[in-house]
Amino acid sequence: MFLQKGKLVSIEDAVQLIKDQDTIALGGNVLHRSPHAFVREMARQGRKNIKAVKTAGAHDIDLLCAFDVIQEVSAGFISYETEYGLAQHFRKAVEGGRVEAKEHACYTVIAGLRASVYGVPFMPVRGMVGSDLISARGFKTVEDPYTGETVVAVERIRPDWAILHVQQADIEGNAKIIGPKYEDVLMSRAAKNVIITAERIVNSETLEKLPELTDVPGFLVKAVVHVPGGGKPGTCAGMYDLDKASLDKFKQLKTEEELRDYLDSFKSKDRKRF
Amino acid sequence: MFLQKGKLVSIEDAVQLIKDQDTIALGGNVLHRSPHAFVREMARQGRKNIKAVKTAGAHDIDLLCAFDVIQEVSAGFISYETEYGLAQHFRKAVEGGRVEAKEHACYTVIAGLRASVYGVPFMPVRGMVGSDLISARGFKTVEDPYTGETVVAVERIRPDWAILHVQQADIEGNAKIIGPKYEDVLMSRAAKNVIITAERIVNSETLEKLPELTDVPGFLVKAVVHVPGGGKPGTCAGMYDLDKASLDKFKQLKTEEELRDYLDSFKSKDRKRF
Amino acid sequence: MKYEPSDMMTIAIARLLKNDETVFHGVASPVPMVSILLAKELHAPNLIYLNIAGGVDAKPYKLPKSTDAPELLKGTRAIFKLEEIFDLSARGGLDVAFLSGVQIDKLGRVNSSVIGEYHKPKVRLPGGAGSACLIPTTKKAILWRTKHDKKVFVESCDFVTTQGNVHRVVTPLCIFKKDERGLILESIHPYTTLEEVQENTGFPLVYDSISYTPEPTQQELRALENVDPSRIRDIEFV
Amino acid sequence: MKYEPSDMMTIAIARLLKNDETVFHGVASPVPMVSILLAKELHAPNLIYLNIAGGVDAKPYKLPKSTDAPELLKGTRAIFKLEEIFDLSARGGLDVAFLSGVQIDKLGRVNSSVIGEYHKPKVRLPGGAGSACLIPTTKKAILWRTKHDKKVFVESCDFVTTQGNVHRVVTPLCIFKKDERGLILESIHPYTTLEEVQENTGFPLVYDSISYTPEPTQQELRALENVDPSRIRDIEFV
Repeated sequence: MFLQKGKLVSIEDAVQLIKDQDTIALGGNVLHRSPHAFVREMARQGRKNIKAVKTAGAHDIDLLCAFDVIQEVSAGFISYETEYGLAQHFRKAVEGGRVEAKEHACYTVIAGLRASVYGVPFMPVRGMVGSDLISARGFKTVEDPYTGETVVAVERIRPDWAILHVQQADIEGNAKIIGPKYEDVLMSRAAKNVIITAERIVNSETLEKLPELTDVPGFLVKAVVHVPGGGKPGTCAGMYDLDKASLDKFKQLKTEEELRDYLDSFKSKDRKRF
Repeated sequence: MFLQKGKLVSIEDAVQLIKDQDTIALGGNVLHRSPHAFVREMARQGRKNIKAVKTAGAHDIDLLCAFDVIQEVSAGFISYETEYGLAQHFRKAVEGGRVEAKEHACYTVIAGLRASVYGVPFMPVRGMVGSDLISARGFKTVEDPYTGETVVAVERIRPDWAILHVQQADIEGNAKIIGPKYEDVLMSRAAKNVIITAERIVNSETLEKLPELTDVPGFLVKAVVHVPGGGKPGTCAGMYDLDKASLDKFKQLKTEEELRDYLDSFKSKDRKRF
Repeated sequence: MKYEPSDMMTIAIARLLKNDETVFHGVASPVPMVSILLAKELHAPNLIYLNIAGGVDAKPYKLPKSTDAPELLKGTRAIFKLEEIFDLSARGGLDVAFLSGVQIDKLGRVNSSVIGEYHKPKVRLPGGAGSACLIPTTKKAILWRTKHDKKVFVESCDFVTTQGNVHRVVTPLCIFKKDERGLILESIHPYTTLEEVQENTGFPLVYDSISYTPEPTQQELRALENVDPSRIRDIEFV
Repeated sequence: MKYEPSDMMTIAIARLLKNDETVFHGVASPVPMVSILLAKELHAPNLIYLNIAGGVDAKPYKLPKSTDAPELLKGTRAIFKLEEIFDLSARGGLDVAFLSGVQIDKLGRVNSSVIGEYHKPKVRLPGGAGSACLIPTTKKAILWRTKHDKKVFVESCDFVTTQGNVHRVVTPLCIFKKDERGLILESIHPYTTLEEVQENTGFPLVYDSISYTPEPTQQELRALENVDPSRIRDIEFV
């Protein structure tokens, strides 16, 4: 049975792998190909004190803030786009001191993840000059031993987990992204372990035809979850567009009960077995 | 006329772009997909004092040494493989003091190129501990400003040119590698400019179907040369295998005249117009 | 011919872009997205257009509202990921990057981080995305803001998310350039006045001479209609 | 059953590899290539086999003589490039890396760089390829050398290209392990003697007890024939 199923597990079991206080990197960008079903299940299971990493997040981070799952967000940008406005739960959580916004430039998130990929404690990075983020966030500098030049050093970001939602994966964990890749590939190498949620489970042998299109090799992956619609209400390239009605609804929720109902409304779809 | 031809130029004109003392990064690995036609044309045009960069080279570097084109090689490995033995021209040039072997670990070549890609003067790198290369080659160390840990720092390697031989390119310079990519993609970003030599020139629009398979975007490329067989006598995946007879012959050449004849024997093929 | 401030802004920005330049816009950037495509349509066909989705000169069939959406890969012949765009800028290879900001001050500095104190903010803003690294490294940063009032254009930012190679600031009312003195009023859009600009700016305007932004031409407006028939550029003006 | 030293070496190395380990060989490495595929055939089907071509558990139709050849991508389901393999090792994720060397000394240090002085070498050797970074970072480095004589196994290397996490050294005559004392003779291949090993080793052998490497089993030899029918493993023995 194990051999047949490979690394396939239910979304409940996959979320069980995440422990309170773990650091998770979330794939996708703003409202695109974000692992929304997974973060919903984290909220359902009441995970606490999670640290989240993302270059640019929106509904995923906002939802985790709404359900008090996270204590810290390292990111360059957290907001819905133009017509959807600010991420109000994130905003209030930060203003209320419940969540720490570790603001980065998106590129310093990338640099921190790269340090982790390369097994080094920091990465020198170009830019940041003149930004108050240097002092506010305690970015340090380092002297190039060859030229004496001073450059900003970004501390390693080593997530316990990368949570990536993709269009296709096989049961070994080989994962294939259609369309924009955003920072998912980098995250898959930077994290200690990877969880893939996939729209479709594909036959492993079909990947042999164009292995260049496999973005994450299975041996880096701990678990694969089959969740069609796992990126909703965001987009998933080639699969579905933004669910504007659902997002609008979420933005208007005020009470804890309303939020809980919203979460419940996804439960049977998120947990559906195949 | 220019618009039709895009960036397509003759191999003679492409080599004209390289100036004496330039630093060139050569794509491919050992005997695979190396830009052999291009280095032959460099030898024909009598380029001098070139600095070469490669993780693992063989016939390309050996030939450049045989014709006294280069003065310095930064690489982790220069040799034919098992059954073909050492690169004798390289070896003698180094032993005779005519060429400086800047020995690297392949990974420190990669780190040096990465520093260039990221616009920083150095890259911290894991490894090298216990190697005499540190003192012999003057690798310096740097202190992580966050933990105080000491790590090896690799100086930026910024080639003037990356010379990459690929199976397919369009006239805009979009280049597609079939099979192993080796360090070509990294080199294309690390170098100030890129020259592509290609087995086939393909229609640009065909690349729109699977843009993921384009390894070098055209806007990074200065010139494209159409050279079928441009990797011979090495291999080119999907196109041709090793030309053992040719390599065996080259290995036995002794006099300058013999070498010159060998080079001439490729001339009409290397320079053929299409 | 009638035109909206969004048309003027989009066209004014397009005019700033040159042929053969590599140009990047990020998330939440409808106006720059339209401007880039407009410039390509008009005078800069060889401009290299890069975006977060990874497109290189993508030709989106239908412009998306979201400016990091998958549609922005359509017709691309190569993928050039966001990481690579930052790298390109870091090594001096990016000509133009776009940035908006919640506050822009008289020195051309930008705040996208917080209103109030950083560690105890009155308002936690979205953050500067890639700007703290891009603005100091791109050759030219073009700032745009679709609202021109005293809350946006302030004497001094509450927090400086980024500053650097600011080339121009384009608003619904005017264009600023930046030199060692800070923001300098370069031109006023045809439908407004120096007084109106000053009234809506939180610092005393500095200028060498007063000139007006040239009206959009018919060719420009036609090309704009062609590039953005569904008026995506307007969504930032709501 | 008859077997060659190349068979013994290949089998001895295969026995060192465990199921689920990630294992990498580089250029000019026919013996490790065959050993890895043999281990997968025998007791380690889930071993992750990585190579310079970028293959992850490739299933080459015909083994190439060149161990960074395109054939080593056949049947792979993902590409994992050389850069990524170094990264994997650097961050502690590579279990086994293989390395040969022109000199190996009694402390388990390796020279692939020069004979004589580094800056004025008598012989300029190929260089250590990735080893100076891999050997200190991989969990286990397995050294192999198809020639066992006093020119290879020396008291002290002319130049230390790399040293580090050496796990075993496998030769046509024996297997060394490494501990804080340096190379320790672990087992002698069945067809040789302690005397012969000592005569061909440039430093006094250290050992705790003398044991013999178990003979290749019929199953092992059959699997080896299956994996490498054209005897690619022999080309290092010419």
